[in-house]
Formats: sequence, structure tokens, C-alpha cells
Amino acid sequence: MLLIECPYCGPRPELEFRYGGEAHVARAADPATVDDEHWTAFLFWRGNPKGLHFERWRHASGCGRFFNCARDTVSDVIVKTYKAGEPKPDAARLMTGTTP
Amino acid sequence: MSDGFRIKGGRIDRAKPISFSFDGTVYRGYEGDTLASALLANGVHLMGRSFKYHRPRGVLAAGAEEPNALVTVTRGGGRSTPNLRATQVELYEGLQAESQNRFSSLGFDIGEINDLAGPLLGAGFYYKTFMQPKGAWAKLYEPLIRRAAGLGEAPRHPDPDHYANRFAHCDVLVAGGGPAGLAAALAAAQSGARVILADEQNEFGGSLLAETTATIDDQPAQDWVRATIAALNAMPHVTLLPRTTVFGYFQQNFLGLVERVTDHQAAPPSAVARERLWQVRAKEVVLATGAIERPLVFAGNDRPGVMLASAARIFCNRYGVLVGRRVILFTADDSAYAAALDLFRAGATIMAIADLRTNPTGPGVDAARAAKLPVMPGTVIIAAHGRLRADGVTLGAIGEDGAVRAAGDLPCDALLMAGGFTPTVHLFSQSRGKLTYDEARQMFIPGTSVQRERSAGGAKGTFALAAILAEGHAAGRDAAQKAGFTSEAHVAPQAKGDIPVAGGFVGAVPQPKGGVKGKAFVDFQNDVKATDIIAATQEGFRSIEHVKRYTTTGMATDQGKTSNMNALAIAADALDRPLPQVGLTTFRMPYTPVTFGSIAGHARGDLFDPVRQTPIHGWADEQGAAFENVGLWKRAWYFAKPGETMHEAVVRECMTVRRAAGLFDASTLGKIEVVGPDAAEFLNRLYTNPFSKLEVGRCRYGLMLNEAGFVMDDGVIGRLATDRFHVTMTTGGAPRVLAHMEDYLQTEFTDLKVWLTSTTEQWAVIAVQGPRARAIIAPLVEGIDLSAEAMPHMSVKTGTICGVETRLFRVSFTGELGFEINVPSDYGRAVWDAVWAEARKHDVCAYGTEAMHVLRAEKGYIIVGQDTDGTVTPADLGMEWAIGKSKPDFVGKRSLSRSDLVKPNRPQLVGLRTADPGFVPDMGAQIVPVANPAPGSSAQGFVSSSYDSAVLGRSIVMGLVAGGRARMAETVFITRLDGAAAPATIVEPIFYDPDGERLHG
Amino acid sequence: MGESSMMAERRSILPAAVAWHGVRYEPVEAMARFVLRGSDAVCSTAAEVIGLSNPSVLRASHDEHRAILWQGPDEWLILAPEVERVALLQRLETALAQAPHALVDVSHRNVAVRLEGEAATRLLATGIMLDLDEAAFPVGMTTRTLFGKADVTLWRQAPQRFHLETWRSFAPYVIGLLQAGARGL
Amino acid sequence: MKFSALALLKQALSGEPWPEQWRSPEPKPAYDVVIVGAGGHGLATAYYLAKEHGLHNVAVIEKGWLGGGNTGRNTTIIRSNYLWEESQKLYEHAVKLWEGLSQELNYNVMYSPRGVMMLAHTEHDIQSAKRHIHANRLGGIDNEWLTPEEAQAFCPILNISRDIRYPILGAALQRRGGTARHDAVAWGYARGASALGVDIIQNCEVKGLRRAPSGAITGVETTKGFIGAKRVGVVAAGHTSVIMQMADVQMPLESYPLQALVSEPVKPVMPCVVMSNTIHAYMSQSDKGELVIGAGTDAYTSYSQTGGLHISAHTLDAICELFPVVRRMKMLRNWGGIVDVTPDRSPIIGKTPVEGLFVNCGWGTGGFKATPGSGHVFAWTLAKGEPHPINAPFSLDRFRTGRLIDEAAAAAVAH
Ligand SMILES: Cc1cc2nc3c(=O)[nH]c(=O)nc-3n(C[C@H](O)[C@H](O)[C@H](O)COP(=O)(O)OP(=O)(O)OC[C@H]3O[C@@H](n4cnc5c(N)ncnc54)[C@H](O)[C@@H]3O)c2cc1C
Ligand SMILES: NC(=O)c1ccc[n+]([C@@H]2O[C@H](COP(=O)([O-])OP(=O)(O)OC[C@H]3O[C@@H](n4cnc5c(N)ncnc54)[C@H](O)[C@@H]3O)[C@@H](O)[C@H]2O)c1
Ligand SMILES: Cc1cc2nc3c(=O)[nH]c(=O)nc-3n(C[C@H](O)[C@H](O)[C@H](O)COP(=O)(O)O)c2cc1C
Ligand SMILES: [Zn+2]
Repeated sequence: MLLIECPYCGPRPELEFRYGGEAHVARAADPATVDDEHWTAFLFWRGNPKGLHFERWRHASGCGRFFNCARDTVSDVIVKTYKAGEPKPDAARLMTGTTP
Repeated sequence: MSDGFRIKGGRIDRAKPISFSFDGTVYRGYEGDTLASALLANGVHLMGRSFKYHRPRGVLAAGAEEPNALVTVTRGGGRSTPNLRATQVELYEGLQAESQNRFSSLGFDIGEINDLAGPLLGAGFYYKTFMQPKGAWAKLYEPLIRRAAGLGEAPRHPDPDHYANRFAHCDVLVAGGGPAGLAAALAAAQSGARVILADEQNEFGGSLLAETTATIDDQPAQDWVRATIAALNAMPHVTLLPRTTVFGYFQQNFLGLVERVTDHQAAPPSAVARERLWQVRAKEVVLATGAIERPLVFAGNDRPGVMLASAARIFCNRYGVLVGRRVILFTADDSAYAAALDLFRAGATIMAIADLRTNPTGPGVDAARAAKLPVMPGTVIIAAHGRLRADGVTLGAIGEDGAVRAAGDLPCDALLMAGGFTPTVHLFSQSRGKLTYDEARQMFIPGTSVQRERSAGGAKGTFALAAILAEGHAAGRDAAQKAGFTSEAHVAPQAKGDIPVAGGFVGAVPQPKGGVKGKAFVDFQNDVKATDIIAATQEGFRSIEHVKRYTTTGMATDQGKTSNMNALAIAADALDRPLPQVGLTTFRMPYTPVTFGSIAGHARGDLFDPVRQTPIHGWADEQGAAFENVGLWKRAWYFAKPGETMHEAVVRECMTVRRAAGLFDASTLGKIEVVGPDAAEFLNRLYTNPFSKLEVGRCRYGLMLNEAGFVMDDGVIGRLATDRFHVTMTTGGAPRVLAHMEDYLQTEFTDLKVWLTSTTEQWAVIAVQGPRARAIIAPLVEGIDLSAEAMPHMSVKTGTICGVETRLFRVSFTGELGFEINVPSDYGRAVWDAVWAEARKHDVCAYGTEAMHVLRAEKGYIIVGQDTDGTVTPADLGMEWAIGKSKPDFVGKRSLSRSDLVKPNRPQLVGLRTADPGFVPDMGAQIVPVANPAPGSSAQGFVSSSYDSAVLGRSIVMGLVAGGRARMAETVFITRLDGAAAPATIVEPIFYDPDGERLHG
Repeated sequence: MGESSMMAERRSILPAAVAWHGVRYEPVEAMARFVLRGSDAVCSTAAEVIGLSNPSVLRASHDEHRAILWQGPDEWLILAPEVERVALLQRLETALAQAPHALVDVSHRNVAVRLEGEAATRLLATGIMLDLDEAAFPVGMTTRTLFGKADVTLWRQAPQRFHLETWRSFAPYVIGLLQAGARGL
Repeated sequence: MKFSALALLKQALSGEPWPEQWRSPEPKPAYDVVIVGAGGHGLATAYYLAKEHGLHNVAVIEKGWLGGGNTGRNTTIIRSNYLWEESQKLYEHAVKLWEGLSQELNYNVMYSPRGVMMLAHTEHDIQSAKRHIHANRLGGIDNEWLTPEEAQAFCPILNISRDIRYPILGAALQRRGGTARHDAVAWGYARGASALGVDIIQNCEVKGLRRAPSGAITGVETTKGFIGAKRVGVVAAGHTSVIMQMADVQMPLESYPLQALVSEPVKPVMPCVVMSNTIHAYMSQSDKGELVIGAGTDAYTSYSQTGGLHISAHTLDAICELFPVVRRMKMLRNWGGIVDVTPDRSPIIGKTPVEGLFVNCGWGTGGFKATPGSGHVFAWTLAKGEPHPINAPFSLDRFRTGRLIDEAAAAAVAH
């Protein structure tokens, strides 16, 4: 069970959270203007990287907030969590800063 | 039988004799014994039969690594536990154990014929045969193989025992309570850290419990153990967990421990849990799990009476049992000399100490020589003899050239093997730490850590007691320090006088040219021989993972604790590759097998999942309602009167609603209060329907799509104020809908000032449906004008009922005049009772979900999840009317224009009028164009709703049919499981009161 | 229009108090409960109306009869005596009229139990995954979390006294799990 | 050397070692077809390419040991009682091949049609089960409805008490469903393919996909150097996204850890396969005697091949409810695989936007059962450059048009 740092409540057991899939997949302001290709990408295409993954979690059984998380999908080590709306951190910088 | 092999000394309590039985024979032991030690004391070595060849087997080890002595312990009823290691079963008065995997008796087992057929049954033989004729495998061979395989019998009755769970947190978790673990726990605890110390054994002390010569801080080692435990016990921030196995090491220092609470008791109190699962989050971990001795691989090494030297020493010193009177040792390790000396002092004759090494030296060897024990350097055992018990060996001398020559036979009644120790790195590996190979000492030891842990003692390949204690102490301090605790200087305990492990051997021992007859086992439990491993490599299985799976080495219940290193060495040798390159197989949890029940814990019966009941549940129960599970809720399904069938009850309930009225408990309906200045705009974006212009006091149906454009939920939404909506949704969908709304609100539509609060449980909901609905509730309602003009269909008003505040909805899911009375939950039952009292004056009934389904189907109202399945669009349902045309966007809108979603032949919701009015198709029946479609034909759709409608006197059917709405009046066929498909006509999906007059009554 | 002057009777789902080994369970009396949503300023205003302070993150502010429990960065749970419910709701809405917010009555949605006794933390550890050591979870701390499979709000009122709040229909599960846990103490 | 009882006897008497089951060659500079991934699907593809399409200049490149991916770590449930016609055709094609696979490969894969029973616990489950049964019968696939009593007769240790939290209301039974020995499937195909000239190159990881200026595939970069290929078929299960990324192709995939566990072996108690999608429990008993239990996926994507304790616990909760006699039995080993999951829980088999690059992936939690069929149609696709009619609907394009084959919609999990 992961230990996840909620940006509001601090470290909490994974079971209090709901995973929300890849982060920073923005919904177009006006979907009507998006062509099929891009709309399909928005709906379904996912990076699914082996390595650093930016993902959404919600502290569902806690403060209820969605937030973002940078996690290494090989080691499952959580490198950073940050509030929804905050900019995506620089991946390269995050990885160099990590000790497993 | 008498316990003739019992000697003086040991940690058993001679004041507490115990009688127990094994395969029906009664024996005597003492408190403090294990089943294995007590049997050995009685001279019983034969304790089991092997998996494949059914070879007679005795005990090999004294602890968790035991592969052979597996027994079933029964306490009657469902309390039967197979595959227990006799070395870990603590003796209690009346214990009953049975041997396993033998056909007839342990002494005579017809399965032993397999031993003779050995050459036919080499590694992977079953992949090469049993293929002809086709089908014979499953019918003929497989059942035979299955019967022969397996070990013990699964229990026959449900387990009546109780299992507990505990979440725990600590600064330092110490796994293993031998010298390393005790020193670590003490050092950590002295600095003030919260410490948990767990050891799988009944007593702390580990290897020290069998130590005779060493002293620690100038006292006998066992006295130091006692003092240390006492010191730890006195500290309130220390939790000592004996009989507790650390079985799993998960992410972020989360560990699973299982504590055996009552298995060692003769009469466990029934109120107490049998086992307790500890789920521990530790800041820091110390792994002090010790090391496990390796057997040596030679012919006959599996015979009863052949065992590990360390085990014999433990039986002797800890349990006061001599495993034999004429003992031969076969060693490559100094520590065997400690065993030899101890057994010798206890009265055994040491027939020979065959040492693989040409020039063994060290304190153990010196002491043995001083005691005139027959030390034979450069000697191997070529084979051990004896069927049900080892009775002798053939010795071999290793020449200068390295060749082995037979050097005569020697009798014995016990043969002890000492192949060196393998550090117990299971937990370290599970934590994803990387092992490194210590070339000189031929062992894998912990290398790079990944989590916040460190190893100490035998687990790290450190074997001299002084060093073990120093390492344990340092590890404990380091762990505490990393967890934020610094201590004033406590010094590490000082030790001397032990005979440490030194040396060792991996692989198959040298043999005379041309080999020897007889089977040399590597994996005892799975009957894997050295030759099997070599054969596998010859067959192309070059990866150690392939070797493991092809030979099954390391896959038995001991997971190769005693065998993996030997298997690896033999494979590496056969492949002519360096051992570390061949590599180990993956260590997986659990360290030793863990009871399913302890993992499931409290999650059984009503605690398996919460049982949610409405405030009115009790009433329905009193009326004898049948309930159905919907999500976590129990919902009243139908209210059969005595003697009524379900069908009769449902017919009565439906007819009553249509004729007069019915009461329905709709409390489970999901509810969300959407509040804030942007509430209407938020709903505009989440539902297909428009909400901006909805007047206060009015309701609107809402259809919710997922982003892919498919229907995900629906419900009625009432506007209570400009900035306040009462939103309802399906019972099962409520959690999903709230999560979906929060997702969009928090991450996409962050510009909106609106908040969501679940109010599902704030309100009990009593639906009163039917022509008499208004008359029923009128006497109870205050402050609300119930007239059709003041309160038309799809409106909501607040007022009081029975003096209680209510949100009263005029809505209908039956097509009748209907109200849904929302009252605060604690009042639900009383208001229901009051409404019921009124209702009875009108000769009405309560109805359940089944009647509700029929009534709504008669009206063609859909149920999301039944008439939709996650692939259905609003247009498929003919619900284009629910889409706000002028809205620029809502969730799912963009997807609706994708090419496949606008195809004309998509399945569309239609009614189906069966030619035979009495034919009620199965829900899920397929729609086909002919009565007898050829197998492999395509379906044109399926039946989504199908009921017997009492009011219409016929069946009513809805279904999704390809291009259905353009096919009105066409005849199609509906499949049945008991014959040809039956004809039906495509009609509009509304069967009763098509103009909706009754709604507005 | 009805002339009913009857007053329906309230029925709690909570069983009566029980003492287990080392810990006593007790139903908490009916209360007024509101969920308050909005900015921090909204909570400050509300707190002033109630006469309490705006609780900090993961804390409760309270007096003998009322409490504000932090639930999330824009969410608070207000507890007050049942008799104050209607008046308090009005006073709060009046005070908050100008600030965007949501105030929702959940007096019947939630129920609460009180656990007290030297074994209280051990019993809770049957289903609560959080560290309940006083250093990690001091008196005055509150949070939503899980108790087994049920969502709960936990509030530590004294070293060995806890207020455990859950949705009404989860109460039998929560109490059942406490009871089962009491066997494993 | 042909395997048979006689051969076994001869070998036993002579003491001669058996020949290698497959060769372990070094890679050639180039092949007609390179398959990435020596799981069951990749090996079957190679076998059928050689056997049925005359393509012998084929390599299967494997980063680890063959069969060590999900093929070697699945709960081996085989069935074809899927809902949608497209799925039925695909999985039934596989079941037909399973029935003769041991003979085809001269390797006992221990296909055991002991029956797969899927439990219904709610009214909704019953409707869903009946829908499957009707759809399957129409599709020519056996599937029948059992009452709780009939279900218990088929699996005597099943608890059909009405008093449990989610009582069993009935079950759908596919008698032709069952299990097979996972490892034997990989080994049998490897042996068969190798004998037909296919090079299986283990311990060789594909690190890049080389493309011509036109964009077409020319080969793969590996840890053993460049290997040329006219066509490349990616059959890498959990790692598909990673490999497709090498050609800048984004996939509708997410990789999740899926766990399974076995109990200690016991004498036969479990005569069939039982699945409960509603409360997440899957159990059968292997020929060796372990209860083989499928757990769920972790909530988050991961390539770690392990998962959380709570996931296994959730499954064991359910197993103990359904089979209360096993509560006292013990978990022997627990492990994880990495499953690649598509949005509609159906696989993707076919062309990609890159010329010469083909993909077979997205089998998620349930592709073992498809192994022979998947290999068979994918071999056709690679040989002809066009999909076989059976896999044509399983194109990547369906996510754009919305023509999803959503098995998840009707059943929560597909094992
Ligand atoms: C726990 C579990 C239980 C399951 N239960 C069932 C079940 O009961 N029934 C069922 O039908 N299905 C089940 N499945 C699913 C099934 O196992 C898979 O769908 C199926 O085995 C996939 O086979 P494959 O050959 O495509 O993949 P794999 O066997 O995973 O083969 C893919 C291969 O590609 C290799 N590879 C990856 N990247 C590279 C690279 N860069 N270079 C070279 N090689 C590479 C991998 O090492 C691997 O060997 C289960 C899966 C799991 C994990
Ligand atoms: N001087 C001697 O008597 C002597 C002789 C031979 C070998 N050795 C070796 O030297 C080492 C002694 O020191 P040590 O403290 O490192 O080891 P130890 O063997 O004394 O203690 C390890 C303890 O850890 C327990 N354990 C192992 N895995 C566990 C788990 N997963 N969960 C809970 N408990 C677990 C064992 O039961 C044991 O009590 C041992 O490896 C021992 O075998 C000592
Ligand atoms: C159907 C099946 C049955 C298995 N039976 C056993 C078993 O009896 N003993 C065992 O140790 N492992 C068994 N395993 C698990 C393997 O040892 C191993 O854990 C699995 O192949 C995953 O590989 P890994 O753990 O090396 O990563 C079994 C695996 C499967 C798929
Ligand atoms: Zn939080």
C-alpha cells in the first residue's frame, strides 16, 4: 500500500485515495472545434510511460481534493505531489533529485 | 512408546508432560516441545512422504525451512489445518496430528512404486506424454495425476475461527529476534524510538536458544536473552511479538506480519482470534532474520535420520532430544563441530565427522579433536542407506587429484549435514533491494537498499556472535537515528566462546567417477534431484527461471529455503556459467505460508462489505419483504403475503398502484445538493439537459453522459433556490456520479463557484404513487398546496409532514400521479408509519423494486444499467429530447458526433410486442431475424427489459434493436433457451397510458 | 391541506452503550450538523457566528456544545446542539449572504459514536490505518479517513476518547467492526 | 525427437539425455519478420507464420526468458463465452485450437476443459449472465444457466447459503472452458517454432525501432545489435506502450499490476474454475494441487510486477466467503504481472500508422485463453499485411470512430 502525500493532509495510506489516471490531459475549452484525431487522443491515448508518470489522485476518503503526483512507475516511488492547477514540474529535474 | 531419546537439559518444562497423537499413536512430550522434537524424542523419524516419489521422509530442519515433515493437525470440525511443519507445531495436551500424502500408512505407501519408476518420471515428463488419444488427458490421465498430487487434505468444513486485524506504526520494526534482532531492538528502544520486535518462534533468542558455550556480557548467552527480553518488556514504547512472522515487505516500508495467537493452546478460548494480521508502517526496518543451513547433495540425502547439523543441535540443546545415538556428520562448515560436540556431550557416539575440506581448522575443529572425535578431512559421503531410517553411509575419500574413491561403509542412526548457511534475504529482496554475491563465501548478501531498511547478523552473512551483536546494535541505533531518535551511548553487547559458521559448500558434492546409484535430492519436498536440474539445462532450459519451472525446484511450500542455492550451483555448473550470472529466482511474499483467514480478517459475513439499510428497512423486514442487493444497499424487492409467490406478489403490488396507490421506499436514491451561484451552469455542463431556465420549485429529468458520449446515469433534478439544486441519481451510481462531478468541478470547470454535498442519507424518501396519492398524503402535509395547479407534475415544494420538514417532490416513475416525500432520515420510519396508516384507509400496499421495475417498464422509462450498458447514446434511447440543443458544450457532447455514434443501424431502444402475450422473454435474450438462426449467426440486438404486465394482461418487452426505430411493425424473433426463437413485433417502447394522462391526475 | 399537529418521532440507528474490554462505546446524542463549503473567510465568518475560532488544518475548534471540524481546504463540518439547528442555520445564512458558499444540513446524514477507555486506540487500529499515537494524532486533531470499508470522520477529544462520525447507514458496519475488533484486542 | 510414452520409456532405459527443446541461436542480421516478445502470443505467431504461411525466416526477440511475461504468471482460465460477436469469434477460434493443441504441438499443454462457472450475485448479474448465455448460444458457443443448487453440485465446496453478504443466485457455466498449463504453452510453441526454423533470441531487449526515410520499419535496435526486418510485430503485452513509443506511436493503453496467488497444494477439492466478477474472486486448482487464485489490479499504472497486499486481501475476503472451507488454507506465493488495458477491455490486433509495424496487445487481464487464436490470426495479418476477418474489428481505428467492443460494459472484469 502506497503512502501518498496529500498536499493538504500530509502522508496517508493509498486506500484513502482514488487514482485518477494521467495528469495534464487538458480538455479543450471548446471541444466542438477539436478534430476527431485530437479528440481521440484526449479521450484515449495515454503516455503510459515506464518511468516518471504524472498522474491524478483524489483524496477521496480524506479532504476530497484532486491533486497531481509524479511517480516512478518502475519503483512506485512517489517523487512529488502538488496541487491541481499547479504547473507540471520538470521531469528531468525531478528524476535527478530522487534517491529511491 | 517411551521417549527414549529424551536427554537432560533444554528449554522444555518437564513439570508439564503432554500426551499427543501422531497417526493415531499416542506419545508423550513436554510443554516447550514442537511436534517434531517430541516425535524425535520418541524415536520417530519417519514423518512424511515426498510429493512425487512418495519416499519416506524424516525431519530435515528444526524451523520454518522444514520441507519434509508436513502434517495435518486436527481439532475437530472445520479446525483441520493441512501442511503444517512439524518443526513449528507447538505441542499441547491432546494434539492430534496426521501424516500426509501416503496411500495406506506412513510405513507402507503404495505410492512408493513411483520411486521405482523414477527414471520415467524425470523433470517435466508429463509434458512429453499423456497426449494420445485426444481428450484422454482430461478424462483419464489428469484425474489420476491430480489424485496422486497435492499434499494434505483441504478441510471439509467451514473454519469456525475468528481472525483479527491491527494496523500499527512504529519508528523501528525489527524482523527476527535472534542475537542480531535483540541487540538491534534494544539499541533502538534505548534511544526512545517506538520499536516492534517480531519473531516467528514461540520464544525470542533465535540461534541462542540452542547455544551452549557462548557468553554475552559475561553471562551465558541464554541469560543475556532473558535479561534483554525483560529490559524490552519494561519499556512501554516496545511491542514484542513472538509467534509472529514478518511475511511481506511492501512499498514504502509497509510490512505484513501474522501473529499466531491460539494455535499453541490446548483449549483456545472461542472469543479470542486465532491469528492476528499486523499491517505495519515502519519508519525504519532492521532485518535480522538469520540464516538457514544448507543440506549437502548426495545419494540418499533424504532418508529419515538425515538432517541438518544445526537442527540436530537445536533438538539436543533446546529440546533435550538426541536425534541419534550413533551419529555421523558430513560438513563443510565449522559450525557442525559445535553440533558434534554438543551431541557428544549429550551421550551420542560420533561415528565420524566427514569434512569436505582437506584441512579444516578453527576452534570447533580443535575442540573436536581434543575431545577425540573422529575428524576425517577430505572425506565425502557418497551415499546414505536405509529405507525408513538411515542406517549407514558409504564414505568416500577425496584424493590429491580431487577424485573420490569409496572408503568403506559406516553404520549410523543419524547423519547430519552442514553445507554452510544461506542468509535469509527474503524480506530484503521483497523490499526490492539488490543482492550482491559474495564470491569467497558463496552467498548472496544484501547489497543496495531501496527502502529504509538495513540487515544485520546472519541475514547479512555475519556469523561470529560478537560481530552479530555489534552489527545488530549498530543497525538498531542507525534505524532509530534515521527515525529521529538519538541516544546517549549505549554499548553493544560483547560476546565470546561461540563456534561460528565458517566455510560451506554449494552444489552437488564430489562423487566417484561414473557416479553412484541412488537419488541425490536438491529440493526435498518437490523431489527434485541434481540430475533433474542437469537434464533441464540439457533440454534447453538455460534460464534459472526455466529450470525452476521445468523441474519445480523451489516451488514447494518451503519455497526452496534449503535448496535454492544448491539448485543454482548445480545449474550454473551444468551451464558452465558463473553462479551470480545465472542468478536467483525472485523472492515473493509470503516468507512462509499465511492463512487465508488471517488476511481476510474481519471481512466476513455482514462485515464483508457494509450492509446499508434505509430508515424504513425495519418496517419492510417486519412485513416479510424479500430484499435484493443493489450496490451496498439492501432494498425491499417484493412483499409477499403468506402463501404468495413472488410473481403473485408483484402482480398484486402493480395492480394496487395502478388502481389505488402504493408506497415505495426510495431512500436509497442517490442525492447530491448542488449549491452555489454557478450551480445551474455546472449542471448544464454535467447533464445533457439545460438547467439555466428551470424555475425554482420545478424539476427536470437529467441525463448524464461520460466523456465518450455514453449514458452513465440519470435522475430528477429539483431547483430549490436559484443557487440550490436537489439532484437525484441511481442507487448504485451515486458514488460514481459524485466522483465524476467532483472530477470535472475540481479539475476542468474550476471557474465555477459551486459545491457538492452528498445528501443521500440526509433524506429518507417515501414514494406514494397512484391515483390516490394526493388523498393519502394530504392529511399529513402542512404548508404546501398540493393541488395540480399549485403543484404540477415535476415540481418540488418544502413544507412539513407530520410536523417534520419535508422536501416534497411531485414526480413519477410509475406513470401515475406520484409524490416523493423527503424527510430527515431519523424521522423516516415515523413518517412512513403515518403515511402507511393513511394509506391503509385507501386500500393500498407497499411495493418493492420488482414492481417498480414493471411499472416503469409499462411506461417505457429506462433504467440506466439495464436498458443501457455503457455503449448506449441518448439517441440510441430515442432521448434526443433530453439534449439541450443550444448548449455549446456538455460532458460527452463532442463524442456524440464520432462516425460510429451517428450510424443509422445502431442498436436503438424499441418496444417488442411478443406474438404470444404469455411469452416473457429472458432479459438478455437475443433479437434475430428468423426463428431458427444457424449457430454462429449475428444478433440484431437484445432484450433489455421484459416483464409480465398484469395491467395489460400480457408481456411487455423493451430491447435495443439495430436501426430499430425505423423498423416499427417489423417482425423479429426473440431467442429462448428452451426452443426456437419466438416472434415479436417492433413497437414504440411505451405500453401503458401512452398520452400520459394519468401522470397529471 | 392537512391539519396534522402530530410530531413524528425521531428514531436513531445507533444501539445503546456497551462496554467492551478496556473500552466503552456510546452513541452520541442527536445533533445539528452542517456542511459548510467556501473560502477560508467563509469559515471565519461562520466561526464568529458560532462563537468559535476557525479551526486550522486537520483540527477541530470547539466549546462544550459546538464544534467546527476541518474536513478539507474548503470544507468544514459544524456540530451544534439539535435545538439550535434552525436558528443557527438562519444566522449563518444571514451572515454569509454576501459570500459565495454552500451550507447544507446533514444533521441526519451523519451519526456519531464515542469511544473511551484505555484500549480505545488499539480498538480503532482494527480498522483505522492512521498512526494514532498522540504525537502523530494529538488531542484536537480530526480527519476523514477509513474505518475498514467505511468512510468516517475521526476526532480525538482526549487521549483515550474519540468521536467517530459516519454516514447513517454505515453505522451498523462501523459498530459491527468495533465489536469484532474487541475480540481481537 | 517426437515426445510420447514410448520415447519416455526408451529414454529412461537408455539414460540418454533429451535433445534441446529449442535452439538458442545468436541473431542473424535480418529476418522477414521480427516478433517482439516471446510470450505465448508472440511464440504462437511465429509458429503459425512458419507452419501455415511458409515464413521460416522469422525471429522472436525476448528481453528476458521466453514465457516469463504474463504467459508465465496468469491464472490460466480459458473460456470463450464473451458477449460481443467479435469477441466470441476470436475466443472461440482459440478454444477450437486449444482442443487439439497438445497433439498439434506434440507437447502436453494439459488443456483441461473442466468447466468455467461464472457466479451471479445480484439481479443485475443474472440479467448479464443470461444475456451472455443467449448471445453465446446464438454464436454456437456452449453456455448454460445453473441454479445455485446445480452450481453447488458442480462445485461442492461452493457456499450457496442465502445468508452470506452476496448470496449466489445462480451461475453461467461453460463446460468447454477450463485451464491449461501456462508454461507448457510457451514451451510447446517455442519448441514447435524452433523446429520450423524460427530463431528465438532470449535475453535480447528491443531498444529502438529503425525506420526508413519513408517512415517504414526497417528493423529493431536491440541489446544484441541491430536486427533488420521487413515486418515487425509487437506482442509485448504490458510493455507495448514503451515499444510503440519508439516509433512515436501513442497507444490507448495503460499498464497495471495484476496479482495472482497460489495456496499450498492439497488433494483435489476444486473440480472446476469458479469466477465471480461481482466480488472479484477467481479460483481453480492446478494439477499439482495448489489453489490458483486471481486477484485484481492495483489502482495505478505500474511496471513493478508486484502489487499491494490489500489487493490480494480483497480477493481472499471473497474467496473465504464463497469457499469457507479454504479459510484455513494458506497462501504459498503471490506475484504480479503487468497487464496492458485498453479503454474497452478488448485487444488491439492489426496494423499501426507505421508501415511494416504491426501490433497485438491490449489483452489486459484475459489474453492467455486467446493464445493460439491470437497467434493464428496475427500470423495471417503479418504474412498478408492485412487483418484476418476475425481480427479486423480489433483495429486501432475503433477508438477514433467510437466502434468500441466493450466487454467491460457488461462484465466488470474479463479474465
Ligand atoms: C496475474 C494474471 C492473471 C491472469 N489470468 C488470466 C486468465 O486466467 N485467463 C486469461 O486468459 N488471461 C489471464 N491473464 C492475462 C494473460 O496472462 C495475458 O493476456 C497473456 O498471457 C498475454 O500473453 P502475451 O504473449 O501477449 O504476453 P507476455 O507473455 O507478457 O509476453 C510479452 C513478452 O514481451 C517481452 N518484451 C517486453 N518488452 C520487450 C522488449 N523491449 N524487447 C523484447 N521483448 C520484450 C516480455 O518480456 C514478455 O515475455 C492474466 C494475467 C496476469 C498477470
Ligand atoms: N553461534 C551459533 O549458535 C550459530 C551457529 C550456526 C549458525 N549461526 C547463525 O548465526 C546467526 C545468528 O544471529 P541472527 O540473530 O542473525 O540469527 P538467528 O537465526 O539467531 O535469529 C533469527 C531469528 O529470526 C527469525 N525469523 C526469520 N525470519 C523471520 C520472519 N520473516 N519473521 C519473523 N521472524 C523471523 C527466526 O526464527 C530466528 O529466531 C544465525 O544466522 C544463525 O543461524 C549461529
Ligand atoms: C498457474 C500457476 C501456478 C503456480 N504454482 C506455483 C507453485 O505451486 N509454487 C510456486 O512456488 N509458484 C507457483 N507459481 C508462481 C511462480 O512461482 C511465479 O511466482 C510466477 O511464475 C511469477 O514469476 P515471478 O514470481 O518469478 O515473478 C504458479 C504460477 C502460476 C501462473
Ligand atoms: Zn487530503
